[in-house]
Order: sequence, then structure tokens, then C-alpha cells
Amino acid sequence: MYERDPKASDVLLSVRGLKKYFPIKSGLTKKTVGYIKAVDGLNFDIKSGKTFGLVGESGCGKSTTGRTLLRLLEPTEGEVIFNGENILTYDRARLRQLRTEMQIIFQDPYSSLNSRMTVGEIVGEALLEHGMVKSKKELHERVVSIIEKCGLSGYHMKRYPHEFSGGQRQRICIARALALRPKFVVCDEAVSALDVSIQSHVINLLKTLQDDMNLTYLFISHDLGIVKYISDNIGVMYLGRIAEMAEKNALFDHPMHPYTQALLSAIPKSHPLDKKEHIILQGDMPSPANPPSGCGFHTRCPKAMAICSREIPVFNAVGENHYCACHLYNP
Amino acid sequence: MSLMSEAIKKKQEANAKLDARHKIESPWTIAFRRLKKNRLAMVSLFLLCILALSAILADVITPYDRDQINLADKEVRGKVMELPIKNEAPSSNFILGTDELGRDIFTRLIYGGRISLTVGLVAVFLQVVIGVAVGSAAGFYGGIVDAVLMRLTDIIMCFPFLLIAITVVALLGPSIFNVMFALGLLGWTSIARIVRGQILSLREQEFMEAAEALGIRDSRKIFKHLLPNVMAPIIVFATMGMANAILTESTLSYLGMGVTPPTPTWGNMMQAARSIYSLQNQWWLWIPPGFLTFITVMSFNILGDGLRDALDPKMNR
Amino acid sequence: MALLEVKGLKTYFYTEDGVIKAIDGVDFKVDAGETLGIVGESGCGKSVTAMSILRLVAGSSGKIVEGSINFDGTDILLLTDKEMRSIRGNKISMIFQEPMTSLNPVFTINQQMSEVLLLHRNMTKEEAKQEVIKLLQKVGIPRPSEVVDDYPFTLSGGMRQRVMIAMALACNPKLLIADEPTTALDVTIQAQVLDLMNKLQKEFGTAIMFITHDLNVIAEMASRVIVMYSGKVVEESPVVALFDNPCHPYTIGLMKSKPDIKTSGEKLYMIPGVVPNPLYRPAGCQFNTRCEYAIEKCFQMEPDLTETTSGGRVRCFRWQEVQELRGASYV
Amino acid sequence: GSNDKSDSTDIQIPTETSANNTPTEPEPTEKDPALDVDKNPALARGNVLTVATTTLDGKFNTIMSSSMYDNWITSLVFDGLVTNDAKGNVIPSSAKKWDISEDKLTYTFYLNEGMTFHDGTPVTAEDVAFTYTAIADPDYDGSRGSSVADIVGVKAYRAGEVDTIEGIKVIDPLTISFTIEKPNVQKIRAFVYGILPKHIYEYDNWDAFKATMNRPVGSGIMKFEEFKVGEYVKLSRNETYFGKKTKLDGVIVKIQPTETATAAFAAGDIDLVNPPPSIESYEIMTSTDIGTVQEFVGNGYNYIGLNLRNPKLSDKRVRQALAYGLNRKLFIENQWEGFASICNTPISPVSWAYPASSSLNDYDYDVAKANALLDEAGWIDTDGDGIRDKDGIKLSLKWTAYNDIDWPINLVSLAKEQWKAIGVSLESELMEFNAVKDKVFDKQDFEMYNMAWDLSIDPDPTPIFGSDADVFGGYNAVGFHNERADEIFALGTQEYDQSKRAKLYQEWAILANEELPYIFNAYRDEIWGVNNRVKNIELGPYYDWTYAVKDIELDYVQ
Amino acid sequence: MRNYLLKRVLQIMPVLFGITIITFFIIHTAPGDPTSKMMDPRMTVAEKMRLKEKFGIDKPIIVQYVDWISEVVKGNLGYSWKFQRPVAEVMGERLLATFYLAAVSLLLALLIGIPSGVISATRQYTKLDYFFTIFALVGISIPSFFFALLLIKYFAIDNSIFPISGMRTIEASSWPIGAQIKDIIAHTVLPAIVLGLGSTASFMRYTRSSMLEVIRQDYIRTAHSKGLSERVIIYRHALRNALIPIITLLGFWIPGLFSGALIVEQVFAWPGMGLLGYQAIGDRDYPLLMGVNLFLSFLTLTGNLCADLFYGLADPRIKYD
Ligand SMILES: Nc1ncnc2c1ncn2[C@@H]1O[C@H](COP(=O)(O)OP(=O)(O)OP(=O)(O)O)[C@@H](O)[C@H]1O
Ligand SMILES: Nc1ncnc2c1ncn2[C@@H]1O[C@H](COP(=O)(O)OP(=O)(O)OP(=O)(O)O)[C@@H](O)[C@H]1O
Ligand SMILES: [Mg+2]
Ligand SMILES: [Mg+2]
Repeated sequence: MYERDPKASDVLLSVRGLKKYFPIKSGLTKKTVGYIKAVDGLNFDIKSGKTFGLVGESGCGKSTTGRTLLRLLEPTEGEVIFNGENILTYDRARLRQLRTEMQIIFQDPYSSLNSRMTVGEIVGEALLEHGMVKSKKELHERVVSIIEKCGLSGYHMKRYPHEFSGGQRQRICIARALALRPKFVVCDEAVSALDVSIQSHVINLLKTLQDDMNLTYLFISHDLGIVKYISDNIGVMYLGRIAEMAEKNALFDHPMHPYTQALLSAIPKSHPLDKKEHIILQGDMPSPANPPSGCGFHTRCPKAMAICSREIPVFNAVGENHYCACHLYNP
Repeated sequence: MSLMSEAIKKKQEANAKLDARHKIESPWTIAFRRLKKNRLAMVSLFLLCILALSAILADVITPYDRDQINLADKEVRGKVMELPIKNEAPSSNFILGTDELGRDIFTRLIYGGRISLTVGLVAVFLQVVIGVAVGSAAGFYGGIVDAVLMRLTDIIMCFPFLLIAITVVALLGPSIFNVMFALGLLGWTSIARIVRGQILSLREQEFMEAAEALGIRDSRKIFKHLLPNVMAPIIVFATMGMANAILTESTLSYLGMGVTPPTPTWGNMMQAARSIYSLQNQWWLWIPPGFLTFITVMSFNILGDGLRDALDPKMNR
Repeated sequence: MALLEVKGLKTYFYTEDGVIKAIDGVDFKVDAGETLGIVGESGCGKSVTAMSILRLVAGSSGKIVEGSINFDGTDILLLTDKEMRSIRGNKISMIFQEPMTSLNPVFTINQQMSEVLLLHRNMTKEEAKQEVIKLLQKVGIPRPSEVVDDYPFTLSGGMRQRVMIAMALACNPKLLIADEPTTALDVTIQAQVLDLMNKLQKEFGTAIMFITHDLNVIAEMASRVIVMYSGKVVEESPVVALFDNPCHPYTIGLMKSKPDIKTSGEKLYMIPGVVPNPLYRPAGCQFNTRCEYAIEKCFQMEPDLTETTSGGRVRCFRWQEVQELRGASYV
Repeated sequence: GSNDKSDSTDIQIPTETSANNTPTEPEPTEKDPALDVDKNPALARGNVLTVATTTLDGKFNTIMSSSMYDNWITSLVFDGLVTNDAKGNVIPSSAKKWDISEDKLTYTFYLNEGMTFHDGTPVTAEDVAFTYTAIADPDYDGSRGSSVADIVGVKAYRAGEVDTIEGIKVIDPLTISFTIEKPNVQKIRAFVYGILPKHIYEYDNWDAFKATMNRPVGSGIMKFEEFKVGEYVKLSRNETYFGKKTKLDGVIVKIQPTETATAAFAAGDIDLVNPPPSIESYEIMTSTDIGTVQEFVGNGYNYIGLNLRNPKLSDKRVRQALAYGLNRKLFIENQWEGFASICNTPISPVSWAYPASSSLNDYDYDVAKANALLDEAGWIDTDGDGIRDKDGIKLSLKWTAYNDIDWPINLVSLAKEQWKAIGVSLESELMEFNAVKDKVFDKQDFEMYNMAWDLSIDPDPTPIFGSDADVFGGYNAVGFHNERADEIFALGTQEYDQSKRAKLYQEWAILANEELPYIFNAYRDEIWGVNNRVKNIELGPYYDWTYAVKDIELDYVQ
Repeated sequence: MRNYLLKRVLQIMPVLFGITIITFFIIHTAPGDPTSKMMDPRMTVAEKMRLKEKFGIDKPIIVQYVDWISEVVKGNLGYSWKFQRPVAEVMGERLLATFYLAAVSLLLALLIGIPSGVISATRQYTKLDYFFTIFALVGISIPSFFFALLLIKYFAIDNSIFPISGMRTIEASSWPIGAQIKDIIAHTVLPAIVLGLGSTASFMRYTRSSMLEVIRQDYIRTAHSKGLSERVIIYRHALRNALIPIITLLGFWIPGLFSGALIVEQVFAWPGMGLLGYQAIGDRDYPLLMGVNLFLSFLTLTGNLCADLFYGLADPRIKYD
């Protein structure tokens, strides 16, 4: 069992038993006929100033996790302990205050910027809303300072998002999120939509800012290369649950869960002469509305056993700081 | 090595300068720039400006009073009598002739434009206000609010429009205000649906989630984030709605349910065309108002069409 | 003789903002049975090149203004529309990036696939359906005889992409153009699809033009690679040489900026600047504004493709010096 | 009826006493221009008379019909006990004669022998009794209810207390008597309604009765053939008609919108059309030379009603000033271009009650006189704003007009301009007809309004100007009260000598001309386009084309 | 599917109910009543009151509504006061003419509007496109009564190519059937053109923009890459998709053709329902007016429902449950 003190001093954010079910409504009366178990019991901690990477296939619940942490979605169950307090008990006013401490950066730099607002408005809006600036001048100064930090120039303030390239837009998003000086930022596929040569710009920027501002990241991606590069700890999600979680080198060097193994082997070789055996998984991820019984992965697992279809494996420590939910490692 | 970096520096500086000088283009400027390339739309805009201007300056540019009955001696059964210069063909005195009471048609046409444009403007204003309010409330709050408002919209939408408009006008008495009222009160449904649809999809956009994550208040979310984004369809709708309102007013006036005479509108001026005689022999009674209605409505439609293209980010020529 | 030889191909788009020279003199060839990889940043003209080969740009504002495309001994650009149609889907077929939207939503898989067979292989409807089922089986779709009557929306992304592949292979084409066939797919699914394409190529001996911006995928698939930048081929090279010994500064930058599971720690390499706007191409080398090796000459004239020692070609005045400088900096 | 489009409830059937021409078979000769189909396409339509109408409601029932156009059909298909001649005099129809008792309370009718309905059944007194009993039915919801209200026993019958009406007595199969409660000189005209065959119309419930309305069977000169909703009615000759049979094979009454009716007439599509009178209609109808226009003064007038309860209008001098200050002649000339004449009293010149014109003040346009009268009445412009005032009240008036027709709109426009010159300001309020009616008659909440009266043949003005009619919903909406007038009205209904009655009403005409409860406006003409092929037709205010059917002959080619 | 249908039909009820309430109150608060037009001076005030009682208009409006709706629920639309016959019967008599005219103009609109929209889209920015665009804008912009009068003037009065008005020549009932059909067609041409013009123009515009949207889709590119001919691509692959949104439009359109026919019916003396409703207002024939309104609303709602159902047939992605 995953057991750590959620209030340990170096931990900024702890998630315990987090669940998010989306009701499936149907029929005349819009009766709930079932649930999409997008997130189905997550446990992890993120240490202050560190980056936690979350990987997994599309639809496995990564974004839902990110959004639930910020209460952009109301979780069904569980606790999110931020700075020692369970934020799920906050009322709206407290929640608004919390916004200055937790932020999110989205995947799509096109749809995440309001095309009818100037960069200055986009970045400065929240400062105004939270009364964090006293005057127009101060607002201007703060906006300029943050967008310059993010690698744009002051004169960009008056422009509209459509005048920027994808990479620049993502910088605007970052500037917007960081303008409030949050402690914790969720990066939901923040670089996935960007081109190779621009990705590196943004990743470097995120890293620099983390060092400068002592930020803590939850970094969501399905690109293992990037996750490995930027994270300290990594969680591998499958069908709403974490299959494996470890320090990044431990995870990449000794993947334990068959799904992690498959995922890692699916990465195309990075050099044409590499000899790499791919584990080709059969079929697609099952629907979270109708998950298989037992271990969610057993339908595609090359090492599936009889027990796998019956019992949900426990999330156990398999090494130091290395956890895995698989019957293979259960005593 | 020094040579290279110098070249790069030079180039990069030049680039930066260029970048800073770059004209700031809001989405509206771009749309207008695109619109300017649409010759048909520009001609329409120009025509509408002329019409609007002449309506505003009607008092100055018209040669007669609006309701002035022009008299002249006429022989009736051997007796000379002062009678209205009735239904006279265009001449140098009356450049578009006179109507059945001897009033100058040109003058009344200009004033008629004032009414038609006012009716259009006010009706569309009402439609936009109601439609946007209903649509954005339904779209933004969803749930029961949405259900109730949308049912209401359905109900109004299912009204047989002309029949109910006529009933409303009959109920309140025909007058310019009641016509505008009827048009405004019954015509907002499509805009409400458009706004709601747009807001429903915008609400799912990541920038709205970002706004929520930033702790932006609801009112600001609606007014600052959502509404500016639905402005484009609203504007397009408004121009087309103008066209529609002007057309409907003239139809109502034609049916005698429109603006009260002697206030001229193009629709009630065209009532002259109800008689085959005028249709055949007195073109000046019905061609000018008919043509102006048509041109105005057409201009609004073309403008709306052009705006739709100009405001649609997907349209690329 | 090469199966496909493209020479001096220029395709322009005439837009209201001006002429976009999407590709501006592209030369390359594809030999029978080989896999040519094409890499390059978004917007550099990869897709337009592919579309030009099938003469599909003409529909919009685009126009092939110059060059020749020799396929199997005939210049495609000189063919009548009817002759061209007999090549499309028959001798040359294409797979697109977006499996989700590339299938017509209102027709069943059978209707869409048998269309090609009816058109090019003179089959009856019944025969065509049997053939479709066979093809689906070949690309590893489970229950092909049922799927054949399904509508595309019932299939997952990976399945759809496999349908696209099956459709492309229906007439045993000599050349298969795959335009970013896996970009929209997940890692594990991508592995499935790449694996499948490799297998099928071996079986049918089809030449493949594989377009992507993912260098790892190139390493996996290609035998020869061309690198495009801003509407031009900047480097052409056998795949191993490209990875071991990239010559063009852009290629070098690309290689370095890609984080992968092996790199870690220090900052990622960044290519400064952005891709030039295709409306306003700089004079001289297209890469000059971003190139750290640029010299005065690079701003004045455009380099030609020159042979390299490793058996490829490169469009750079200083490729040899760059090799040396790079070698030095690596040490 | 009231407004211009309204209906008349007098349906009368011509009898055989009228003109007696021998039928002349049309002999088509190629030379005869009257029979040149190329010139007059109407000739190709055979021996069938086509008449244009604007609507057909399908209530082809003598006790239910409510529009003039439906009445055309009923007056051809049915025959009443009595009818009228071209001058408006009551003459026999199904009843060959009648007696009125000494006390003027009992009317006894003697039916012609040998009359049959279209299905061959004889017409009897039972059918007559049935017809009038049906009007008295408690469920009756047509507009003729008042015409039986004074028959003895109707009240009890309506209340459901009795099964038969005491005042209606079938004496023998061909004799019937009606007894009324109090004498009424006009009562004889209540017996014009066509006789319904009892065996066909007998009903279990009222709805069942109404269900038969669009398939009428009567004893009239024409037999009903076919009704196409929204299109036309087709009638054919009644070969077994008791009176003078028509020479027409049939009659078609066809819907033709006003907009195009005259053009259709000019094209030969229709034989008879009754457009709004105007020079334009006239010109179009005569443009192709295939028809002529018959023109006559109608039995009605239009007017501007003034609310006499209103202090601004209660002074006779103000009313007269308004009349002097409005150039009605100009208006009428301009509006109707010779198809109307000025009106100064509430009786039509076509009536026997009309006085000598010289005895009436014609209120010729005279601004000076108008100003003098207003000054005299104490309305002076004290504040120099161009509008007269008195006791702090401005002489500004509000005119409630309706929008169905165009002349009130033009009249208001003119009055606005002209009254400005005599210091009276005018505001107008345009409404739909029903709203005006509601405001004026049902609520009596107005200052002035315009409307028109279509008069009945009998000139009795009591329902319009009698003091008793000044109730909500009554027709004396202007609130006219005059002792002498009330006296005249009372005498008039008791006087059975027409020349004596005429004297009384002439006095009333002069009184009304002086008192001006209305500003009388115009007597309008009626015009009828008549195709040249229609012979022996002479229309008049009391004599529409259905009366002429018995005489009409048509030219036609096979 | 069955559930969906049931659900939708059940949803129609409250909307229809709401419509009746609102229209009933609007109509009944209008000044005047059916006795207003009975302005015969010989009709006494007492008799009028008796009639009002017969029509039930002396009762409070709520009671009148309850009376009316409880009859409607039983399928009885009441009695037309003007025509003195059951409303359903009066409307029924005119239904066919209305349906016929609406169908012909709709057919006209579809036959002209859709192909020209397709041509307009596939030849975007060519002369042909501009021609159709201008035509469509003219069609949307021209007041229908004005257009009707123009047509009558040129085609019926100045040159007697078509009859002025009506639905048939009365004498035609004795003609051979072929001539009768020809006669009806001749009578239909002008009104159908007037009624259909707006729809033609709209369909053209909608088809054009829908087509433009569709031909930019990836699957059209796929179709091209298969070597299919232009015609197959446009008419098989593109049009099928482009028509999906237009089907929704149809649902709205058909009822519009009925209520919008008022002007056409008025000018051409067409025995249809639009005019009936219009006249019912003037006559304050509340039961008839309510009947016409109810019918048109019902038509609109079922039109929408049908549109949704056809939408599902045309687009396999839509599933009803
Ligand atoms: N608002 C919602 N309502 C219903 N279901 C939802 C909602 N949001 C997400 N889901 C479902 O929850 C599951 C997890 O979605 P989520 O977006 O968290 O996945 P993800 O791992 O972020 O995928 P991706 O990599 O595609 O972003 C999916 O099956 C999705 O369909
Ligand atoms: N229909 C078009 N109209 C105008 N410009 C176009 C059109 N299609 C492509 N272009 C332009 O041509 C250039 C090359 O586009 P292309 O699609 O070939 O890039 P790509 O290398 O395939 O990029 P990606 O990786 O994003 O697919 C781009 O600048 C693009 O803007
Ligand atoms: Mg996600
Ligand atoms: Mg591409």
C-alpha cells in the first residue's frame, strides 16, 4: 500500500484516493445509468520545487487528474492536500484565493488564448481581478516583467494572440499562469502541440522559471522523452489508475509493470542502428465507462494471469520510492 | 567567428525593429481589411451610408414638407377648383412625381427611409439585446436555466411569425413603436440560439478553463471573454436582421398593419401598387419605394454576407 | 531508374495576402521498394510536396508553377486529368495524418474501400467486398467481416488508420505516400501501425515516402531521408549518416533539440528564432537568421545542394567547416 | 352594416311582375362584332354569368349568412315571403298577398300554390314556420336574432319554457300568420328571409343545422350546384321555378382579389364586377371596350363622428366650424374623382325620405366663417401658439381612424393641414377596425372617428340617433340627444303613410344638418363593370344583380 | 430509437401547450370580438349580448382557455365563429391547396437551390458563383408582394402567359383530365415562383456555404487521392455530407412555407390556410385563429422532429437512445 505522510514538510501537494466519475445520463428523466471512471483512486505526492510527470495513453485520465487538482472539476471522492490543507473543503471565496497559488497551462496554445483580448489583457487580467496591483502603472510593470521573463518583449502587450507563432503563444499561456506567482503549476500537455524545435524552447523556459521562482510542476504528457527530461518522479497511468510510479531513472531503467514496459518499448528507436524489440500491444485501451474487471490492463497484457481478471492489484512498493500495481509483484 | 556573430546580430536587430514597428491588428481591423477587399460589400456599405445620411438630413435635402399637400387649379366638370396635384408623373417640380394627395414622392421617400432604417435599427437592437441576454444566460449557466430559456425560445420560434406579428400590431394598434416592438419581441430567437450554441462551445474551450483557473468572476467571463467572441455572428445576424426587419415592416405596412400614415414608409407607399392601374400606368408610385426597399435590404444582406466571410477565420481566399 | 523523380518542383499558393511559395524548388527521388523519409518542421512544405505529386493542390488556390515529377517513366504533370485519376489510388496512394477526419463519416468502411477496387480493378461489388475483408484482415483488424459494414465513427483512431492503410494498399500501389500517418496516434498505437507498415512493405515491395517531423520515427522506418526547411530540401542522406553525421546546421539543431530518454540534465539545445514566414522569405539561405554558423555570404546568395562525403547532399556553404566546428564543440 | 366592406341583410327576390322580355336566342353571325370572341373572350364562356366577389364564407343559408357575397347566393337559391322592387317598395314573392290586422300586430301571409323546392317537394306554411322558428332557437347564433324578437312567444321559447312559438301560426298549408308585440311600420321587411325546406333542414341540434349551410336547397330561381372553398360557387337554372324562369344556364360567383378584379374584367374573365369606385377602376374596365360601367349613388354615407359628450365638441358652433374649416369638396373630388358627392345629412339622396337639397346648409369650405364661429364659441388663441384654447383647455382633437381602407388616412392628412389654419390641432390614431369599433361603440372612449353607414331601405334613424341607442354597444356612440329628434323618430315608426313619414324624416334631415352630430362627408357611388354580352341588366341601390337574373340575357358562342 | 421518438413527442406537448397559452392570451386581449363586425343597426344590444354568451366570450379569459384546451385535448378544435362550422373542417378544406402550393415551391426551391448552390461552391469566385450569389441575394431581398405584383403585371396582364389568379379555371371541370392538369399547372407557376423564391435563394446560400465547408474536409482529399472523378466526389462524397445541415433547415422551412404563404394567397387568390388565419384576425374568429396557429406550431415542431430523425438517417454518427 502507498503510505506516506501527506503532511510531510517537503511535500507541497498530496493526493489521496482521488476519484472522478463522470455520470452517463440517459433516458427521459436523464437518469444516471453509469459512470465514466476517468480517475479511479489516485495516490501520489509532489515535493516542493520538484516536477511530477504523469504519462499514459490518451483518455487514461491525465487531464482529468490535472483539472480535478485545481477543482476545475469537482472530484467524486478523495483528498487533495495542498500546503497541508485539504482544498476540496474550500468554499468559493477561498477557492478564488487558491487560484493565486495553483495554476494550469493547457495543451493547445490556440484554443487556450482568447483571441479577442490583447496579450496585456490576458496576462494582466487576473492581477486586476485579485486586486494584486494598485495602479495601472503597477499592472503594466508587472505584466511587462512577467512577459519578458517568458521570453517575449514589452511591445507585444498590445498585440492579439493570432499574431504569434505557436511557441510564442505557449509563452503567453505560461506568462498568464505565472503572473499570479503561483507555487504549483499543472502543465497539461503543455508542449505536445508544439514543433520539435519549439518544444525545446518552451521546456527550457519552464525549467528556468522553475529554478527562478521555485515552482512545483505536475507535468502531464504522453511523450516519454520529454517527461523523462523534465520530471523528477513519474507516474504511469492506465485507465484512471496509476500503474507504476517511481523516480524517473528507476522507472526507465527498471520498469516493473507490463504496461510501463510496453509503453517504453513502444517509443521508436532514437537511432536507426539501435536494436530495439517493440512489445506490440494488441488492441486499444478499454473504455473507462466499461472497464474490464480486475486489473484494467489484463485485456492487453502479455503477461496476464488468471487472477488479473478477478482482482484489482494493490498499489505496492516494489522498491525504494518505486510503486507498482501488478499481481506479478504481489506476494 | 566575430564576423558571423556580427552578421547575426545585425540581422536579429533588424528583425526586432521590424517586429516592434509591426502594425497592431486587432481581429476587427483584420476583418475590416478583408471586408475592404470585397467590392460588392463596400458598394453596399456606401449605399447604406448614403441612405442613412439622407435619412438623417431629410429636413435639409427634401424640397417639400413631408405631408405637404400641393394644390393646383384644376378643371372639374367645367368648374375650376383648387385640387391636389394628384398622382402626377415626375417633372422638374416633383422629381419623382406626386402621390394621391399631391404630396412630393421624393420627399416622402427620403422620410420613408428614415422610418424604415429606424424600425430596422430599433427592432434589431431589441432582438440583439434579448437574444444575447437569453442566449448567454442559457449557454453559460446551463442546466435548468438553459432548459427553461430554450423551451421559451422554442415556443416563440414556433409562432407563425407574420400571423402573430399582425395580431400583436392589431392588439396594440399599428404604429411605428408597435411594429418595432413586435419585430423585436418575436425576432430574437435565432440570435439566442446562435449565442447559446457559440457559448456552449466556447465554454469548453481551454481559455475559459484558464479563466476559471485564474479566478475570474462570472460577469467578467461573460462580458469580457465570451461575448466578444460571439460578436462576429451577432454582427452578421444584426445586418441580416436589419434586412429582414425592413422587409417585414414593409410587408406589414403593405397589409395595413404597419406604421401609421401619414407617416410615410416604403411599405405603405407601396400600397399604391395594390391597384393594377397604378401598376400599369403610375410607375413612380411604386417603383421608387419598391426599389429602395429592395436596394436597402439587398445592401444589408450583401454586407452581412461580406461580414460573415470577413469575420470567419476559416475563410481564406 | 528511380520510381519517382521530382525535379525543381515549385508549388505556390495565391492568397489575398500574397503568394505563398510553399515549396520552392524541391528535388529528390524515390527508388522502387525503398522507404524515403521526409522530415522538417511544421509548415516547411512536406504535405504540399506530397499533394503536388498526386496533383491535388490545384483544387484550392494552389498551383504547381514549375518542375517535373517523373513517375515510372512519365511526367505526371503532363498527364490529362483522366490519366491522373487512373494513377491516384492505383499506382500511387496516400495515407493522411488525421485518421479521424480522413474517412467520410457517412459511408461504411466497405463503401469507401471498395470504391477503389471498383474503380481501378474492375471488380464486382461482391468481389470487392471479399477483397476488402481480406485487406482488413491483413492490416490486423479483428472481426473484419463485421467491421466492413461499420461506419468510421465506430472505430478507434488506430483502427481507422489501419483502414486507411488497407485502403491505400488495395491496388498494390508502386508508391505509398504516408503523410504523418502516426502523429495523431498514441505511442503504443503508433508502434502497432509502424510495425504493420514495415511488415506490409516487406510483403508488397511498395516504395514508401514517409513524411513526419519525428526523428525517432524516421530512425524506425526510413532507409534514406530528406530534410526540408522552408520550402526547400536542405539535406538528403542515408538514414544512418543523417543521425551520425548531420551536415546542415538545421539538421544538427533538430537532432540536438529533441529530448529523448537518453539525454538528461543540462538545458536542451534551442534553435534560435522562428521559421520564416513563407510570404516573406529572406534573401540567401533560408536558415540564415537562425543559423549560428551564418556568414555574410549566407545572407546574399542561396547555396546549392552539394554532395557530401557520407553519400548525401546538403544545401550549405559551410557544411564542412560546420562539421569541424561541431566536432570541436562536442569534445 | 357599417364599414365600406360590410354587409346588408336585406335579401329580396324579384317576382314575375318585373320586366317581361321574350328570350332571344343568340344567333352567332360572323359579322356581328358583339359576337367576336377574339374581341370579347367572355363570349366563349357560354350561357353562364360569372360574377366577381372578394370572399365566400360558405354560409349559404338565409338565416345564417353574414356577408353580402353569401347573400347573393342565398337570394338566388331561396325565395322569401316578400321582396322589394327597384325603388325599394315591398312586393310579393312566395306570398302572393298578405294582410295586416287593424291593430297592426298580426301579419297573415298567403302562399302561392304549386311552388316547389329544388327537390320537388312543395313549399308550405310549415316551411315558413320552421324558418322563423329556427331564428328564434335558443341556440341560434346568427345575426338575424333581433328580427324575431318581437314575435309573441319568442321570449318564452328562447327561455325553453314552451315548445312552440305562440305568435307563429300555421293556418293551413298555404297560410301562416305572425303576431308581434307592438306595432312597427318596418316589420313587413322582416319577412324577406328565404324559406328553408323543413324536411331538409330539420335538425336534432343546432350544430347539425349549421353543417348543412354549404349545400343549400331552396325554392329560388337558381339551383345550387357546387362550392369550391376559396374559389367559386356554381349555380344552375331552376327549371321548375314557380316565377319567371331565368334564361341563364347558370351563374358562377368567383373569388377575384380586389387588386386584380378590374384587370380580370377587362380581360373578359368575368362578366360582372363591383370594384371600389374610382377613375382608375373605370378606366381599366373600359380599356378593352368589352364592357360598360353602371354607376349609381349608394344607399349610405360616410362621416366623421364627434363625441358630443366631450366639452370641446358639445358646442354646435365648434362642430359647424370644423365642417366649414374642412374642404370636403376638395377631398371628395380628389379622392373619388367624380364617384362620390358631398353629404350633409344622414339620409341618402336615393331614399324617399331625402329632403330638397336647397333646404340643407352645404357647409362650403369657408375659413372665415369657421374662425368666426370658433371665436363666438369662446375658443381663442390666448397664448399665440396657433392653437385656440378656452378655460385652459387647448382645442386639440384626436381622431381615431382605421386602417382597412385608404380614404380615412387621406382625410385625416387633409384635415390636419386645414384645421391648422383655423387654430385646431389634430392628432390621429390609426387602429384596426375591430379596435376602433370597440373603442367607439363598446367603450365610447374617443374624441372623433370616421366610419360609414350602409342604410337599410327603410329610413328610420332611431337605432343610430335615438336617445335609447346611447348605451355601451349601441349605435348612438356620439351621444346625440335631441328632444325634437326623438319625437320625430317615435312618430315615424307609428306612421303607416309613406308621404307623411317622408315629411317627418325631411324635418329630421334639416335638424341633423344644423346640429351636426357628425361631420357628414360623402355619398359614394357604386360602380359595376358589366360585360357587353350581358343584356337587360339595370342595377340600382336597392336592386343588385341577383334581382336582375330573371331578366338577364347573355350573348355567347358555342 | 423508439424511446427517442417517444421522448421527443412527449417534449412537443409542453411546448405546444406553452404556445397555446401565449397565443390564446395575446389573441383574446385584442380589442373587439366576433360581434364587432356585425354592425347592423337593427341588431339590438340585447341580441348582441345573447350572442356573446353563445360564443362564450363573456366568461373570464382563463375559463375560456380551459374550455378551449380541454376540448382540444379531446381532438375538438371548436367552432369557427365566422364560418359557423367546425374549425377542423374549415381548415381541412384548405389544407390540400396549401400543401400543394408549398410542395411545388419547395420542390422548385430544392431543384434549383441545391444544384446551383453546389455549382456556386465548387466554382467559388467564378462568374457563375457571382451570378448565383447575386441571384440569391436578390431572391432574399425582394419583398414578396412587390415581386408578386411585378410578375402579375408582366406575365398575366401585359402578356397573358399565365392566369392572373386562382387555382384553376372554373370551366375546366368539364375538360379532359390532361387539360385540367395543364390548367392547374399554369395557375401554379406564378404563386409557386413567388413563394419559392426566398427558399430557393436560402437553399442556394446554405448549400454553398455547407459545400464550401465540406470540400475543405480531409475525407474529400482522401476521395481525391483514390482517383475518383470530380463528379463522384462532389455528388457522392461531398453533397451527402453537405446536405446534413440542410435537412435541419428543411424542418424549419416547411412550416414557414405555410405561414409565409399569406401574401401569396392574398395576391393570387389561392384558397389556402395563410389567408384564412389572416382573415380570422380581422374577424376575431378566435377558435379558427387558434386552430391555424396550433396547426402551424404543430407543423413546426413535427418539422423539427422529422428534421432530427432524417438527420439521423443521413448521418450515421447520430444515434438515438
Ligand atoms: N467532462 C467530461 N464528461 C464526461 N467524460 C469525460 C469528461 N472529461 C473527460 N471525460 C472522459 O474521461 C476519460 C479521461 O479523460 P482525460 O481527458 O482525463 O484523458 P487524458 O488522459 O487527458 O487524455 P488525452 O491524452 O487525450 O488528453 C476519457 O474517457 C474522457 O472521455
Ligand atoms: N491551401 C493552402 N493555401 C495557402 N497556403 C497553404 C495551403 N496549404 C499549405 N499552405 C502553406 O504552405 C506551406 C507548407 O505547408 P505544408 O502543409 O506542406 O506544411 P507541412 O510541412 O506539411 O506542415 P505540417 O507538419 O504542419 O503538416 C505552409 O506555410 C502553409 O501555410
Ligand atoms: Mg488530456
Ligand atoms: Mg503536413
